[in-house]
Amino acid sequence: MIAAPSTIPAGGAITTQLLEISIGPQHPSTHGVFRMDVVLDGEVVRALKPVVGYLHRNHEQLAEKMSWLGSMPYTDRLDYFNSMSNNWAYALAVEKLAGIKVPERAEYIRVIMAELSRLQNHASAIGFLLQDCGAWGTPLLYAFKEREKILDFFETVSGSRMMCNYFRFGGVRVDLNDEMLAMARKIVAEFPKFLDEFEKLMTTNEVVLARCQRVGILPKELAIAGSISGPVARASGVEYDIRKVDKYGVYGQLEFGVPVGAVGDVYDRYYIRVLEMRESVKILQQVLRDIPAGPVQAVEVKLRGFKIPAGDGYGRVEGAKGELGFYLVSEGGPKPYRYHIRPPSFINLTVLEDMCVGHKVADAIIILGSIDIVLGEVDR
Amino acid sequence: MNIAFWIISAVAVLGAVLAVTLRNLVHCVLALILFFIGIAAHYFLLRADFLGTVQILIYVGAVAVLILFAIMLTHNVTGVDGPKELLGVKWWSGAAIAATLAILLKKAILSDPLATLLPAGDKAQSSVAEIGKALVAGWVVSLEAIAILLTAALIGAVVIALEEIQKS
Amino acid sequence: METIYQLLHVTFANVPAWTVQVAAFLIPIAFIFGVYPAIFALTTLVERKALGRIQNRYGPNRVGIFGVLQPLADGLKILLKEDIVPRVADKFTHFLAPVLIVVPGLLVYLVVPVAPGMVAVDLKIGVLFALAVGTMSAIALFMAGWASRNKFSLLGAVRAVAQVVSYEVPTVMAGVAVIMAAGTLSTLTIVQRQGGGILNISNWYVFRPWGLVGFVLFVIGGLAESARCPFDLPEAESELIGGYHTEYSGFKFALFQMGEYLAGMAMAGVTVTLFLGGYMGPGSGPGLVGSLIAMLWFFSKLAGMIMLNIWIRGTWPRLRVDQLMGFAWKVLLPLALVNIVAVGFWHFLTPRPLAWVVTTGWLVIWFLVLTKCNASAILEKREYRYV
Amino acid sequence: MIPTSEQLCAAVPGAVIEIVPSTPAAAQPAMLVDREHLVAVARYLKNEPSCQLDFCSCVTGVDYLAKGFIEIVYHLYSVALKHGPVVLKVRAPRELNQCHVPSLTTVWRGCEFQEREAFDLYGVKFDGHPDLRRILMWNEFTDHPMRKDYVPPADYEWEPTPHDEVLKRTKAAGGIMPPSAAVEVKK
Amino acid sequence: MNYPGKGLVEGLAVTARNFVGSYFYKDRLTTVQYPEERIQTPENSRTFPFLVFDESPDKPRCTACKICEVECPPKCIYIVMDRDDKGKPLQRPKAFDIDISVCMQCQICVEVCPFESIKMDNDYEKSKYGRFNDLVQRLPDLLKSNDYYRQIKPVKAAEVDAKLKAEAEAKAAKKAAAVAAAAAKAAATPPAGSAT
Repeated sequence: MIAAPSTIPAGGAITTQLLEISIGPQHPSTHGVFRMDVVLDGEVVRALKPVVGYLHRNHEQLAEKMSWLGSMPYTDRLDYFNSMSNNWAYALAVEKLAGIKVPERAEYIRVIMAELSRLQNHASAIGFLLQDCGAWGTPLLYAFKEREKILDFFETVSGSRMMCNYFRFGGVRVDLNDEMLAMARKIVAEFPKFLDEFEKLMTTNEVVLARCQRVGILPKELAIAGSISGPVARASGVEYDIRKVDKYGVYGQLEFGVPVGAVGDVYDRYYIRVLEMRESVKILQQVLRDIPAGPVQAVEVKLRGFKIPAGDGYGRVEGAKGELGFYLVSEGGPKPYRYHIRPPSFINLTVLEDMCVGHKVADAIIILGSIDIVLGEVDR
Repeated sequence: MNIAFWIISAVAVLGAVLAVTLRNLVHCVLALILFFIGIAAHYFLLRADFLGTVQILIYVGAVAVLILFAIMLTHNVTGVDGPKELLGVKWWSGAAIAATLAILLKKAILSDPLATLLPAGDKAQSSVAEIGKALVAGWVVSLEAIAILLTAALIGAVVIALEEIQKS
Repeated sequence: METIYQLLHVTFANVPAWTVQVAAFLIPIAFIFGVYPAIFALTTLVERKALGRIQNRYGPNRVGIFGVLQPLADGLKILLKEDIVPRVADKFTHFLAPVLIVVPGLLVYLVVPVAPGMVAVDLKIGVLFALAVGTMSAIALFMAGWASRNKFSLLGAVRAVAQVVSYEVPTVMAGVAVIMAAGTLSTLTIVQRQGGGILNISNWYVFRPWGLVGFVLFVIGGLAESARCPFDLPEAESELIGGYHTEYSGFKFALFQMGEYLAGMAMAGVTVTLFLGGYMGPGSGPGLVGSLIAMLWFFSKLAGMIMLNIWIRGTWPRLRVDQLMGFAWKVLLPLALVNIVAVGFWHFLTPRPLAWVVTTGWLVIWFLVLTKCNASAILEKREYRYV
Repeated sequence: MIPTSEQLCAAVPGAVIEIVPSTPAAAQPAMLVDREHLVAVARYLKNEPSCQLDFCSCVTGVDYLAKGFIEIVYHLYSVALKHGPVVLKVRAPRELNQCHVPSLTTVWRGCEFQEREAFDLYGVKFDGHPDLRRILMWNEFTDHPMRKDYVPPADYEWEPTPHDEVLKRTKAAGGIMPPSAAVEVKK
Repeated sequence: MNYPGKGLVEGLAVTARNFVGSYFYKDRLTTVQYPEERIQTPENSRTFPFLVFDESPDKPRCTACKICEVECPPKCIYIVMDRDDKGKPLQRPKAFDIDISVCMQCQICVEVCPFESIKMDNDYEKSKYGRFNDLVQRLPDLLKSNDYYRQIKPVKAAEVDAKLKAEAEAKAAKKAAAVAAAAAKAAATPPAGSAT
């Protein structure tokens, strides 16, 4: 625990007693069961220690007791805002380990699913961020209206809105027929209209500017040293997007930009997500335009008794929160020997204290909101 | 005198007594506020509504809040571990001073009959206009002096606050 | 109260004098206790439905036809809720705080005129009384926060007191402008001075340059006074969970809500009286029909102000504590002082167009000066490059 | 470009580096470094202008019960030069008192939480770690759950459809059996 | 032109447009009044598994082979094979429990089942009052007819029926071929037998 609240002289004649509060597991804006032990001097944050582990269900040990396919549905429960990217990360790691070739159409479908889940994740992320700033639910519910359409599409395709369990090693489970493709094209066509309305509501709003600009600045060197990935790092100027670096799936053949910020404060992290959504819409338009015909599942992958030659390997994907990786060790048996997840939300929390010290309590809350963590992924 | 006067003064006296005897500082301040409201009610009773409102505005609105903030900065406010006995050791000296003061006041209070204190119904028009005229006409010098004093106090507060911010 | 006294005196001549006086005293109070809490109940429903519609969803529509009985259902539910008092709480103060929250809200209505001659107490210093009573809520908020012995409520209480006190000053200054123009402090005469002109509307103070600035200051002061949207720091859900009323449940919590809404409506009422010409509107006059139409006008303006509050609540996020204080002392107060000077120009420059030009010019210059030196909140142009 | 092990041995005197192959398809060979020279190798990899591995993406603990050691695996990437994973491995014996590895938080700040998680779940102490506390389990928890020889406590409440060892343990403890299981106790 | 409160006023304009729009445009109001109106669940949607039977409930397709029990990740299926009085195993489950408080609707049991006997349902109103025994669905609750399956998932049911019919014909053809081969062999062996 943090040191007892001694009367540390706050640089003035009057020594004020420090107030130690825990913005605890049950708190309206910690995005789940997450706790921050904050030492306050009046309203200013002096020290902040994140405490995690309330949602820890030891998913990695469960995976050691299950077959390779058995833990695929569990990956939906990691970052339950985009289960498609989680599935893809796990499938990619296994395919890299076992050397499985994925048919062309399945790769295109994977990009559609991952980018749609990125859209609804970023929409909800900025909705929650502005909810923490105090906009009483309006931006969040506009974002959720768009998210509903995307979740309905996921339900039509994979069967469940959030727990899709849609990817298989070597492809996807269900093929997209024309009616589903038409539904996806309609969603992508309507998304920019929502973005424009959202930007007019929030981006130039003086109160949002006053609250978000110059707050929680993350310098570029600290972002790289702290292994920060995803929009949080790109907002600080780190030019690193795994879709461009690894060129996995068909991202190599698609043209899209990766927005990079300069200052790295809460406003940049908010606006980078808006720009990333616009880029995702561009990707979706390209992919939906030229999706080839063909099989959606590699033939040689057996459903039961699927074995991987002994050895270890690390596969990673640009999830909506950052770099989501799977480190798998196999002994040649049907069960993984070691199954480790590289959770972006968990690692992005390393620098939470550096960003919050010196700011007010209200700022600490929106800085946490701007990192956009999901506790399923932090605690695993 | 009418009933209202007795009720209000009883409430005011109760507030004053409680303000002195209670252990918990916060309760004392609340009793003090009760006392201030009692005084304001007296003013309204005497149809001096401007004074009553100013009393509420200044004392209840500002001074009481100031005292509350001061209390917030002190320790052990709930008076659990304070001195137990109510009357200090040298209580009799306090009582003597109070007695002499009472005698002097008695002479002033009883010199003119209570009735004159209550202006007749119709004569009581708004006292604000008179006060305004008197302030600007007769007492304009003192008004300006007080104004300068208050601005000086305001600027002093700002300077102290700025020092505090520079240092931390 | 005097008009009701004469009215009753005439009709019930044979009744002993003191009963008539008591009746004349009780009727306005019954009106205030009856109408304004009813408007509060209605406002909760209208607020939830309006916010719902803003957020593309229905508001409550299950209880009663369009959810009309929802306030009744809420009231009943709150009555049945268990009233939990934390063990370490300061029992007496914890109990007293919700009571004291509602008192200032209701006291302000004493001086708000609803129809010609119909005002509960025709104080000569109505406006000052309304604003003085507004400060009393600060003490109740502090008592609630301190008594709950909970760190979040303490933070909320400190913020609430600081906010109420520091927004009191610009509001009073903005009120001074109207008092100078109207020449009296009595709300009834202020409203009468705003009558006349084309359709009883053109003389409203809001159509004067200094009146518009005063109106905006009063609206912002009203929002801050009752801790509503851009200034709802004291009970900011995201930081302080519930602020000063975290540890309250059951009907005490409902009293806090009522106190807050009543304070909000009280400030709206005072704004309507001072700037939007109280009950003045086409058709309002002394007769029975005239005063009915006047009452209609007053309550519709009040409803308009409440809708504005709700609209703002559905759109803007909240400010931070230091920005809130900075905004009050660095922008609102200078603007209010400048406004007083503007009224001076208005009063002494007899030819109307000249007065218009000078006051508007004066105000615009100062407005630009103030926004220039508080430029921190303006959009910092940022460019984002694509890799 | 990714440094070869000979270059590393040359750069860091005395470092014992062994190449551990991975699956033929993944082709991510790992460099097993001895504990004493780990920090020096890491610092070299980070500061060397040709490789500039400034992004420590993933730190993992793996418990090889049969071989008797716990392995910590570091995946390093370069944000500046954008080249692929360099895998560092370091091994420590399984016994709790000797199970310690030098911490790389001083080289990469990002390892802080991940090393705390490896300590919490595997019991590997990281020397030089600024704030080595449990991160996922609660502080009073004494055991290290991800070790292969960890036996979970048998404090199950109601388990409506018990299976395999849970079924055996419920029967042994005389616990409540699901009605269908009671119909025919499996041999 | 850019006056100081521009962003704030634009925000108000957006909310006003939404407020007014919600009265006129249907897409601005997305609420579905649940008990009265219901969203039509898409065909692929899956909630909890159920067992399919063709003609009568006491002859389900399931042969209690326990593949789904082994493959189920959260281990929520519990099967006891039926035995006749002499102890010979019948190809039928005596008890088949699915604990829907543990089941995570991942549909792996449907994929691995070789006999197309377990399918995913569309019905999501399965809440019960009790937490322990009420949420364990026994064999009688799980059994549903094939035409119910054909009704909730027309396309999938058609595929499954076609596949089963094809398998049945193939088996029949193979049996016929085997009988013919046996007959032919029998015919061939007697002449050899008689010849010696």
